[in-house]
Amino acid sequence: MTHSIITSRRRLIKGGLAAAAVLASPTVLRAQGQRELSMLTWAGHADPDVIGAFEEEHNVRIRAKEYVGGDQMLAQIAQSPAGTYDVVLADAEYVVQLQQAGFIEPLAAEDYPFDDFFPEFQNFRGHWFDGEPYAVFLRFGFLGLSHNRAAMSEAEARSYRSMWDSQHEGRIGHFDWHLPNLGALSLLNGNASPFDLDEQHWTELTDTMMSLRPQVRGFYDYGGMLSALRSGEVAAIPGIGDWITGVLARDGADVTTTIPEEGGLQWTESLSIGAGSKNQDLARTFIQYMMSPEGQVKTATLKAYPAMIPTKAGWARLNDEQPGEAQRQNMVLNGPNALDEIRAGRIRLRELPVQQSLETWNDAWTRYKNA
Amino acid sequence: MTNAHLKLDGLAKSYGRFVAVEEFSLDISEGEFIAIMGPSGCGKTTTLRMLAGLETANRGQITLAGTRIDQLPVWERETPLVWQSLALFPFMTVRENVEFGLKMRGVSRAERRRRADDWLERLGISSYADRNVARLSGGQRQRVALARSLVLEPKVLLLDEPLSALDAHMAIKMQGELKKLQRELGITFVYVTHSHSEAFSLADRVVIMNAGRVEQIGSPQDIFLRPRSKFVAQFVGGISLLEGRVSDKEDGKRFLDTPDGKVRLAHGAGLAKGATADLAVRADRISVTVEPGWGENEIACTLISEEFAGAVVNLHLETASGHSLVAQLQQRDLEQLDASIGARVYASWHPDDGFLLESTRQSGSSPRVRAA
Amino acid sequence: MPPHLKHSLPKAFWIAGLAVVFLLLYAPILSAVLFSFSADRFPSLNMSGFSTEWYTQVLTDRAMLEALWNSLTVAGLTALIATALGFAAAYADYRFRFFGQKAVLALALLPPTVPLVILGLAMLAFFSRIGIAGTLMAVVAAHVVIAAPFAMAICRLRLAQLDETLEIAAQNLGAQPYSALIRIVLPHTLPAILAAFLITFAVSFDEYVISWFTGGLNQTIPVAVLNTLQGQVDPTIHVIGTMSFSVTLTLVLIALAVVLSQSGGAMSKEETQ
Amino acid sequence: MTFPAIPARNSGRRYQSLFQRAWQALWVLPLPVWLLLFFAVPLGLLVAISFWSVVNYRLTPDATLSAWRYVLGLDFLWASFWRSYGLSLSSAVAISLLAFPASYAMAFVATPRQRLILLGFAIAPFFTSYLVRIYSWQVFLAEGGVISSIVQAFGGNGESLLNTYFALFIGHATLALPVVLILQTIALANVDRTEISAAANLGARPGAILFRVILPAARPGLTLGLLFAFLLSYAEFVSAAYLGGGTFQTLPILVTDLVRAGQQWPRAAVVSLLMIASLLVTAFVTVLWAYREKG
Repeated sequence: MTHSIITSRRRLIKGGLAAAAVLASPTVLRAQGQRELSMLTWAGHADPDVIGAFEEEHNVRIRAKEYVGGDQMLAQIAQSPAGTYDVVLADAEYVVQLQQAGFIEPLAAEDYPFDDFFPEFQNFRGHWFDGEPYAVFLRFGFLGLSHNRAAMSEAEARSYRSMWDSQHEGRIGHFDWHLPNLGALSLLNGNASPFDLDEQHWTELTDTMMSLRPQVRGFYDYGGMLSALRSGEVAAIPGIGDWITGVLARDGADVTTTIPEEGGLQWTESLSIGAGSKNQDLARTFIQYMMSPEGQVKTATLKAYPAMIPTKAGWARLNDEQPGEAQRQNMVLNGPNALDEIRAGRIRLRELPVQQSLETWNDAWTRYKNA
Repeated sequence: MTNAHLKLDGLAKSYGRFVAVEEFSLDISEGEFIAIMGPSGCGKTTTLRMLAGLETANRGQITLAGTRIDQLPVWERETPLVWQSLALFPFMTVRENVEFGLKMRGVSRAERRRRADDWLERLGISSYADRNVARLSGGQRQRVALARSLVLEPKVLLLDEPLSALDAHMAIKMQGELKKLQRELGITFVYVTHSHSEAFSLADRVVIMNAGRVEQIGSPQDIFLRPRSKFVAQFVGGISLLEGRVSDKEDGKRFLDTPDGKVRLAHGAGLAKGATADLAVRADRISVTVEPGWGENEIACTLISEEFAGAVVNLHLETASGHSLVAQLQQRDLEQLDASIGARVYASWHPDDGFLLESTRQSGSSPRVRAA
Repeated sequence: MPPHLKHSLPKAFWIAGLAVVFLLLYAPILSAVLFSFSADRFPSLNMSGFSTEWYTQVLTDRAMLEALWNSLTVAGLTALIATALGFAAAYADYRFRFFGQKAVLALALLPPTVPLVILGLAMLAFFSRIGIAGTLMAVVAAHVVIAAPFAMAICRLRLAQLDETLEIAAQNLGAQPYSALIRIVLPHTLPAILAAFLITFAVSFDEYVISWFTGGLNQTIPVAVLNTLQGQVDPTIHVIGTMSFSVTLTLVLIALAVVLSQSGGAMSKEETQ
Repeated sequence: MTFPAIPARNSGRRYQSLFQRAWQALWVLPLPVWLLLFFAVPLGLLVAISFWSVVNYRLTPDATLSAWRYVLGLDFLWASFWRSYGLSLSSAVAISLLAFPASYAMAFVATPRQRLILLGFAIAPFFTSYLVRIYSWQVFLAEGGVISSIVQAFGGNGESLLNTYFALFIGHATLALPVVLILQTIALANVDRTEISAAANLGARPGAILFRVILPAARPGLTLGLLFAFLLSYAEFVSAAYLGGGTFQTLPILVTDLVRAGQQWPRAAVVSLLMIASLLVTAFVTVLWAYREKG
């Protein structure tokens, strides 16, 4: 990342000129007859590296509203006039909520390369309602136990149980969201369907969680986890994955994510078309672009946080272009790969609680934090 | 007065339940110097502010040179005011302050400058013309305030205790200059003050106010020699008051029975027997002796204190009943008196020097005095 | 200054006090400046090298530049409106007695007490209903609400030092109310108006919660920082901090130079005491 | 004889009073109107939302007390409340104490010119993104960060200071310090110098001057500084999340937490209204106390 001073200075000057041009003529920029496509998305997905080529090819300007939490995303879409957002990128759990609240449009199955999906992802749960898809599965990742190798070895990380070790007292961190944390602990409790618990198993789960409280250092958001895990301030964080450790590893930090014996979770991000969008054709074209091999590789190597991708063609292109990254993310075509974990039944989908209400889980989490 | 130049007719102002001015009527002729005085809170400043349009009267009207002005907003009345605080504009030079009113009236730049310089010259402050007003002495600031108002050539100039910020020496000097200016210009001055010396030495007529009411209007001599009410007598000062009941006629003479003895009244006309009355005697008309029997009206007193006031001495006396009397003696007379503090002395005066306060004769009716 | 004024508090105390306070204020800024030139993505004491990479990235990012433009527009308009409204309210409170005077003051001081997360949502809900949600004007409308009380307080404090008779004296000399206001009240209040403009500008320029909710697709700089912090941590955050601090520092230095060069009048009063 | 009364021009008086009213309204009305429109109405909406319900993750107008019942029934609500209150109050007191010597120096020791320069530099950081400054603090407070390295060099154990009350306080101070410095300096600079000289002349020692003359005279301004520090810390949630590591469960964090239970904005609204109410009571009591007359 270190550039020679001269080139970087030249780039800097160029950048400065570009800046001056934009500042001097913001209205000119908007008056080039471009179409605009609005997108409500997690941060990082509107990076020029990802969408630049699409924008150029279709003479379109993608304007992204980046959110920092699914609930803020829902609030934003709920309180804005219908049609404000053409494309919505959301976690699979929120796709269900978006669909129920009527915030997204049904899609036409034939528009998207579902046939090219690995079979596991074709009829993805929570995306199809009455035989119609409401979202297209864009990318996914595994959640296990992320740890700083200096503080917790991979051998230790093979069980969530290690978090209770006395040497890790005050060294366990949490991502501040109830679903992945409770899901991981539910796996530890041996629940085959970690989010489908009867009253007794639910009580056991909250007991397990409460017993972990003395070990906990803090409850973090994205940025907080990065620095806490990197510095070794926390030894391990359950219920997160390569979307944190991959970013840190790329920067040379000695951190990784291990999927413990008890199993891991799968997070999923999907694309939908916002209800009432006036640019549905363009939105469809954009989703098609993101599902194309080119778009798939871009999203797999997203600077903000890397992820695995569901299309075979995408895998092929990634192995072709960036074999190292394909290797790192375990998306190799010939030989054992990430899909084996799913096929071996070690990976469960992260989803909304089935028998309890979402608020029951959230309450338990808030209570845990307050304990 | 048919040729009233400035006419105040039945002005009244109250704030909620507090009556600031009860009813004020006064006709002022052109070029007259009117002083309004009274203790603080008597309504004198409120009256002035109603003239300037800073307060809206609840009742009554004001006419200037035959035109009714009480409905005009402040900025349309031609009644500049010289403020107690002077209210010079701090971020302007002396000249800019003086030119301000002309500028507001749309006078051309050259004309403004000419007239301002003229007045700066006249008041002897032209050498400070470009100075910031913050860097002037009290007397200089006073002159700027005057110049700022006079440059407008008003028919009436209002002054609200304009000399109160100056030291005594400067105040006396300015008094003289003010009087001279007023004579030369022939402008009507309405001057509010609480200083006797300013009011009596400057004004053609003095208005004494108390608690929102006019107590007396008259020339300085009139008020000084013939206070009409107890309040005016006390306010003007140097007057001893004796309270008593009118007694029977004896030998065609009327007497007043006071707790300290019987004193003779000069004229008894119109006084009924048994009526209460206030007798006033000016301090300089009272003689003080160590032995009794020197005068017709004589009261035994105790000498309480001596107060030197230049060539004269004020002796404060107390009667047996606890009443205070004041006698004014020449320095020489005091030396002859040879009485020390606490000594028994006798105060006496000629019956003709005592006068009954007007208010006592109207007892029962309202003490309010309406101006002629 | 007489010695007893200086030494009611021991010298060691206030020297230490000044040192600690300025350390607290400037430590994060110095760190931002330092790490904005770091070659590493994450700040660390053993920096691997020097790089202007992140400056290039910020200056060539169209979204970032638009965010900057949006921020300048919003902060500029907010400062303009909030200062005007704040001055009007301060002047009204100073000059007039009217029904509900206390109520207006109370209403103006209420906004800072409402948690911004929830105020942001309520405003978004309201703005959607009146059809201005997602526009920069909505952000301005909301920012004026939180910024105007500051402007009012600053202007009111300054007006309290203005002799009330001056304005009336001007009217008494024939000035119309508007003319007396322009010639007497405004020159006196001008420093406070400028200060109010700067402060309200800063309040708006640094606000991200309400901007996120009501701005729709129009991103402002702090919203961009928030997104970077939440989704793509890298030293561009430090770059933005460094750049905005440089601009501020320049403005503060210019302001100081201007004020100090003409500090003959108002300031000397105290010095001569 | 007197002048015949000139008939009152009623129209004139009415014109004048109309003009005055319009002129006055021009100054009185703009801010209240703006606040009513863009603040009071959304605030009213907030109150309304606290009575709404959530159907299918969608906020739906309703008239139910369920959000109120739920929030007031939370067993940890009052613990959170008092924790929030206590943390921000102690931060406010600590910030005020910390700022006082510096404000004192600026008010009494510095010449007016120096004071202006110092205040200028004290305000400058206020214009630099608060988020950036909070993020930058992490470098100092984290394990292996500046402070822990220094501690280690002196033989300490170099523990991380993040997720401690100290870190939270640093965050609050970053937010509130400039405001407190300004308010305190103004308050102290406005203390009548002759009062101090009089006290010294009557034989008061430096300590007595500080506690019996300066502090009582500057009380309103100092209290306002304290109140502002409290207000800012109370509603703050960024440093609670970033520097406090979410370990300090305060009300603003509870607000964001409640929303996570599937769009439970009505409950968040209830907590917010509780916060607003407690802030108003605090502000009211403080202001009363600050301007209380002695005796």
